Amino acid sequence: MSLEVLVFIIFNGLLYGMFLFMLSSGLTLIFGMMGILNFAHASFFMIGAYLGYQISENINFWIALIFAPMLVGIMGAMIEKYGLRNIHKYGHIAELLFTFGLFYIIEEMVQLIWGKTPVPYKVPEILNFPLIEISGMSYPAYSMFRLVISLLIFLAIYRVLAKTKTGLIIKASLTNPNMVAALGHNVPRVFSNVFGFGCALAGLAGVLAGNVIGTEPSMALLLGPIVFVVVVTGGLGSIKGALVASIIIGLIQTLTISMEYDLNSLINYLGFQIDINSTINHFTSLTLSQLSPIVPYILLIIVLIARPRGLFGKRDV
Amino acid sequence: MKKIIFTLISFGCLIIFYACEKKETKGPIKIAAIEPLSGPYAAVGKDIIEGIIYSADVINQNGGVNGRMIEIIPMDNAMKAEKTTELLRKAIDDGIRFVTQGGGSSHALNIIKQLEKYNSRNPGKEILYLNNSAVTTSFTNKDCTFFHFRFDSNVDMKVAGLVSHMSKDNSVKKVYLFNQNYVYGQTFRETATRMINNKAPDIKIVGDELIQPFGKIQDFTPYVTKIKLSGADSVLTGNWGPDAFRFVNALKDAGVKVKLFGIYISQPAGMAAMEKNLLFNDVIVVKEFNPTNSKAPNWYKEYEAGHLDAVGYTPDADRFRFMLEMFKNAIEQTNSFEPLDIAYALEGMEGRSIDGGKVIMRKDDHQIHFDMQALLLVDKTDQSIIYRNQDFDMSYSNVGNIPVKDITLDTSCNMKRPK
Amino acid sequence: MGKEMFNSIKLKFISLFILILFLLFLPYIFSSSFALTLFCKMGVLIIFSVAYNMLLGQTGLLSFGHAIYFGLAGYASIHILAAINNSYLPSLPLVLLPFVGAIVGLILGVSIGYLSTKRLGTAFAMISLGFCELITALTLIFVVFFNGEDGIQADRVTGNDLFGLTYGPQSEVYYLILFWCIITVLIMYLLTKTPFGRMCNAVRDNQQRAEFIGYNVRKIRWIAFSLSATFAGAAGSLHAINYEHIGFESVSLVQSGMVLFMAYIGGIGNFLGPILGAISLTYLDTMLSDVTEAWVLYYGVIFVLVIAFAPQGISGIILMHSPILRNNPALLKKLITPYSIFLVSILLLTIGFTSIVELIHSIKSNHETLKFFWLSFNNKNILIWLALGLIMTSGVIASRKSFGLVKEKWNEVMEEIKLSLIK
Amino acid sequence: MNYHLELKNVKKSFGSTSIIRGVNLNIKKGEIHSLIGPNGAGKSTLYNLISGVYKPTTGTIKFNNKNIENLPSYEIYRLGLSRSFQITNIFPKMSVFENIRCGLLWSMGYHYSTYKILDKDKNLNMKTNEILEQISLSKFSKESAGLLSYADQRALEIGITIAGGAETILLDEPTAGMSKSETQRATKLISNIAKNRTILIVEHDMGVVFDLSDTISVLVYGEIICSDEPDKVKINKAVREAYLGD
Repeated sequence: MSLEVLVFIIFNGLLYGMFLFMLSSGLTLIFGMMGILNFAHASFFMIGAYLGYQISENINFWIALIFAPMLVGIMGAMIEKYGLRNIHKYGHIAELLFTFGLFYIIEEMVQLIWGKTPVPYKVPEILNFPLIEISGMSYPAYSMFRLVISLLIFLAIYRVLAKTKTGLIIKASLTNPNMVAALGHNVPRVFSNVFGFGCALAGLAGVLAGNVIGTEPSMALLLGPIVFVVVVTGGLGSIKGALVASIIIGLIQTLTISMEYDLNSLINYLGFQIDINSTINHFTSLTLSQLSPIVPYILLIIVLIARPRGLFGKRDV
Repeated sequence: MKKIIFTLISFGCLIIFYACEKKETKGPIKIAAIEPLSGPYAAVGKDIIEGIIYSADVINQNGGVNGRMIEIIPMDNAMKAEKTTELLRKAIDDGIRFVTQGGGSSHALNIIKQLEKYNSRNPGKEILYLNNSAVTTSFTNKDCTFFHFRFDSNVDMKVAGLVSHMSKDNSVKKVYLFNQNYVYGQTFRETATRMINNKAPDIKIVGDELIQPFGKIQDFTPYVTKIKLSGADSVLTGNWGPDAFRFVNALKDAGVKVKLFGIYISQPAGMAAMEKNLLFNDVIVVKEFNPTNSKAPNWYKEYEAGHLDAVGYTPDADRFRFMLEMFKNAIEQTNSFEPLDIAYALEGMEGRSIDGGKVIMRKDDHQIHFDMQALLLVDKTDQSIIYRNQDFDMSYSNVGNIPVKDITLDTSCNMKRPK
Repeated sequence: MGKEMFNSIKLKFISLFILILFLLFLPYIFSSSFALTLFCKMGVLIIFSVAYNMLLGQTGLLSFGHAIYFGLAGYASIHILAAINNSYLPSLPLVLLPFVGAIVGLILGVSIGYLSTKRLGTAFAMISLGFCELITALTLIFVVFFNGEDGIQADRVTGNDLFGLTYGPQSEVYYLILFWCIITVLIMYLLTKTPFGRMCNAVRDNQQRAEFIGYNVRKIRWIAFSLSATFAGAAGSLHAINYEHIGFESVSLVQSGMVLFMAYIGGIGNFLGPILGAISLTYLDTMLSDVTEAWVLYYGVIFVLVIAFAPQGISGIILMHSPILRNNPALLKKLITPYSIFLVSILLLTIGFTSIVELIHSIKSNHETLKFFWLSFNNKNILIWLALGLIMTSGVIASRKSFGLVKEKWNEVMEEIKLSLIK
Repeated sequence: MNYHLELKNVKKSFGSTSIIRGVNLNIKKGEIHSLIGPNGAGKSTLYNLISGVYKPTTGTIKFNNKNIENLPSYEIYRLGLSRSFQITNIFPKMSVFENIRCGLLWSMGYHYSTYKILDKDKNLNMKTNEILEQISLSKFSKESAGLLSYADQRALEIGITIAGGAETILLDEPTAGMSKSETQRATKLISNIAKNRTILIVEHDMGVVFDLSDTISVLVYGEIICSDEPDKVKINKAVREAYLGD
């Protein structure tokens, strides 16, 4: 593998990893603190993208960048307050099914308002130019901007968790959720805020990514499971874990994509030959690159079986 | 106790069932259109249904077919194969004799196989299947049946058209195959490899990629990197939907210049997500007609204007129009509404095309044939592409006419004809 | 006491007998092939959801990947059918095919269960999610076995089957599915009565305690998982026979979510719950999508409302009334008024909400008028929007108020029953 | 001499904190042995070590001359050592009858059977009713266990614990949080079940302890400071120091 390829893998992997991080950092907090497997998390991401589109269409992108996540956050907090909180007493399965139902509702609502086809959500002109060029491949300023923002998000959350009272409560509830309630904190309000904040993070990711991956009603469905992989692999409630896990997944996936090795080449290397017309060739001729989509899920299963608390988690999933 | 309640509830459900049972009605000629109208593929299904309904409306406004109107009955299969089966059975129950479908090959195959059994078991009550867009080659080869007619060119023909055009283009030396890893993408890739090797031996295949399909991949940059590193000057792709528009956008973002050859890259449903990024690279697609043909005959211009008015976009496919026109002609020729007679009439029937040529339904395998157009996306010239009331300020420019002989392929179809 | 018990058992048998008799004559009452297809689908999903509830309701394990066993067994069955069609295999009576599916389910259940039952709770759920996504991705990649998005077709008419059945007509398939449905549901019901079934409940309730009465809880979970996968496999086989086709969506997360919904909406706390859930959701799924394009939205709203207001599920709501019936059925009269008020206000809300949604929909589809029930509206008319808005708001207020009323009356009735019990 | 249950130099630490610092404890067959000590002394941890919830860091635990320190809980139970918990540990969603019956299953040889229908076994159901009688919960047998009063739940837990016929029982604060009359009832129940059984009991209520016990051991900061007859423990100097601080 040439150095050039390696540079690309690292660069592309980082970019993709940071996208995953942005997407899942909110859920890390929600899942970690409240134990809610929020299936609608990617739906909030989608709402963020649509609101980002709508606001930047009517006003401009920068306003959207600030207000769209806030709107999503308020929406999330409202849903927590008037929906999830009442369901909490029925257990986690009920909560999860509620978010499942929410997922359907949001998807249809979005289709009702913005239609079934992608909306023309554009990268802001001011950032729409190639910034870096590595042997013929250029990276636009906008993706660097996203990279910086996601790093800032990481630092901000990290600081909030480490320095503020809210952070202290959140961290305490990660290890001992019942105790915090017993200490007389207004846990429901903290929960609402955390849920809203987590949703706002998803919304922010939506505003930033919607104009790159395309803003359309099925985007939530496709992103749902991968978010869980990041959250679980990183460890419940660990923002550092989410970052590391995202980057690992990004790197591994980019690496496998660039590998054109298949079992046939290994068998050839061992001195055997597979008949290209035989059934078995269908299996042995699969390249690593074609298998790259299953990598995250294998990672998920291995982590959960071998180390259920994830990379940096403090308690088991 | 539990059992009694259970029984009561089942009775309740059944009463509702009974209320919902429908009676067969005479009147309009009903065509069931089974397409996804909800879920992630709703946009595809909606476009097809709207196009067909508009074409039917045009026929109805001109007096219908032998005095009867055509009524399109949309049915939502939510892109679930089992639902297609259910809906087909429902359509049969409702006495509908004609079915059209196009979104999703698995559904088409389901319909073909179901009807094959049904039609052989119920002579005199046959159902005719008008396939509007399902392109799997086998439907008019080993899986061909008498009651299936395809009004879209199949994958092999499309690839043949693309390769035929590429072989005339001197700038194409090294091509990269980029397809989705499922049956359609794999067929596309195999056919392309074979045809390039046979018909355009000068073109070298420098890469061959199968990606996870249906929008699961968010970031195409790694793939773009691979293409860049392979030194390809053009990419041949069958991708559609998000897999197409994210790819186009990623190429633009990375500033990688290649010629893009494809079928569904410029689907209007995805155009909003690309807009002018489509013009960064030369994008060439093959179609049955040029949707922005300024020299189109007047009757078509009227049709187009009406389409724009009725559903808010310019037609992207001409096949819905000629499908229903040929259907109408078949009824008028035979003076019968029986699917069997109509099917015989459709064999070998000719229809009109807007670019001057003809469309012909080949008798051997019930596959439509026509002159294909190689179209390059350019800035707006005369007519522009409009979709859902959004004007993209882009047009197609005809860069090559692919004569029907170039895309006429042998068929392995060995059809059993009734009677 | 003894006589009472005998009576209740007799009653159970009689009602079961009537039910089976009724099910046997069902194809004569509804002979259309669509209705039969629907009944067949219900039968298959009843097996599937009861099997699923063995895991969720009885053992307390939440799985997102149960469609794997359902779908892969379906693939295996369809491959066998296709092989018979092409005479690679000697003809096998179709009625035995679900056995094959069950065995496939068992093998998969034992192997995947071995890994995933090491964990429980959320970790278990996440592992099952991982497996589900993994298998779904593989169905598209391993074309030679799964044939990707197209799925696999086969012909269930394989020649001579037992009793001269051909399985060409849908009604014969109906009887096949009915047969299997009764058998498997009965077996699963009896399973709950065995030591294993009891220990499943014990593990669900308190796994530490279960361990301290001598049971290896992981082994219990593993057996439950394997058996549940076995029955899911049988259901998958029947699904394949019913549609003569199997596609990748039958192993997907969507299918797994569907069965979870069925079990939960029906009520996981009761053996009959999943059956009710399968019947009602299948019906809803099929009928709603016929009536409106926005059916997914209504579907979602119904789910959310059921989860928020009736988390014990349909069967749970019905069973809530059993103490009243047992002790003082006359008290039910007291509930009729609040119930009917509640229903009317819900109806009001439904009409308001659905008509607004449909109006928005009609605007989006470039139509000006909307036919709703028997009325037709013009969506440009602001008055109509106003009126519908009013209807919906009043529906919201009325249902909130009447829900309170229902609750109040309910508590009153329960108090009375408690008082009578103490006496 | 061979003891019934024998702990030798058992140590347990979590990370760097050691909770149990070398416990030696011998329990004779058939005695009621109480384990007392201030809060945080490590009594519950010791129970968890004996019953297989935790594995000791070092040391051996012998039960009837068989090493059990590395066995899982269910294996230990099958050897005849059963326990109750400090926090009520029953099957709340099942009926009282089912609770007891589950406790009986293993000893009746049912194991993981998936084909035997329980309702048909008259012997099993009779035994269940006997135990219900013993813990005086017969009248609630059809109620859901989660709905019982606290004292009844504790009684039920003891019922489950003894149902399997284990000859050695570990009881963890069986009377904690009970009123006077309830405590009396529990004490009676315990002395009732103590016939033919060996019992190790952790208890805070000294009245109960001195009433019941044959031997008392005192655990302070992870060490047994005294293990003797009740009267001698009362006057033991180390115990007085630990409890009264003098």
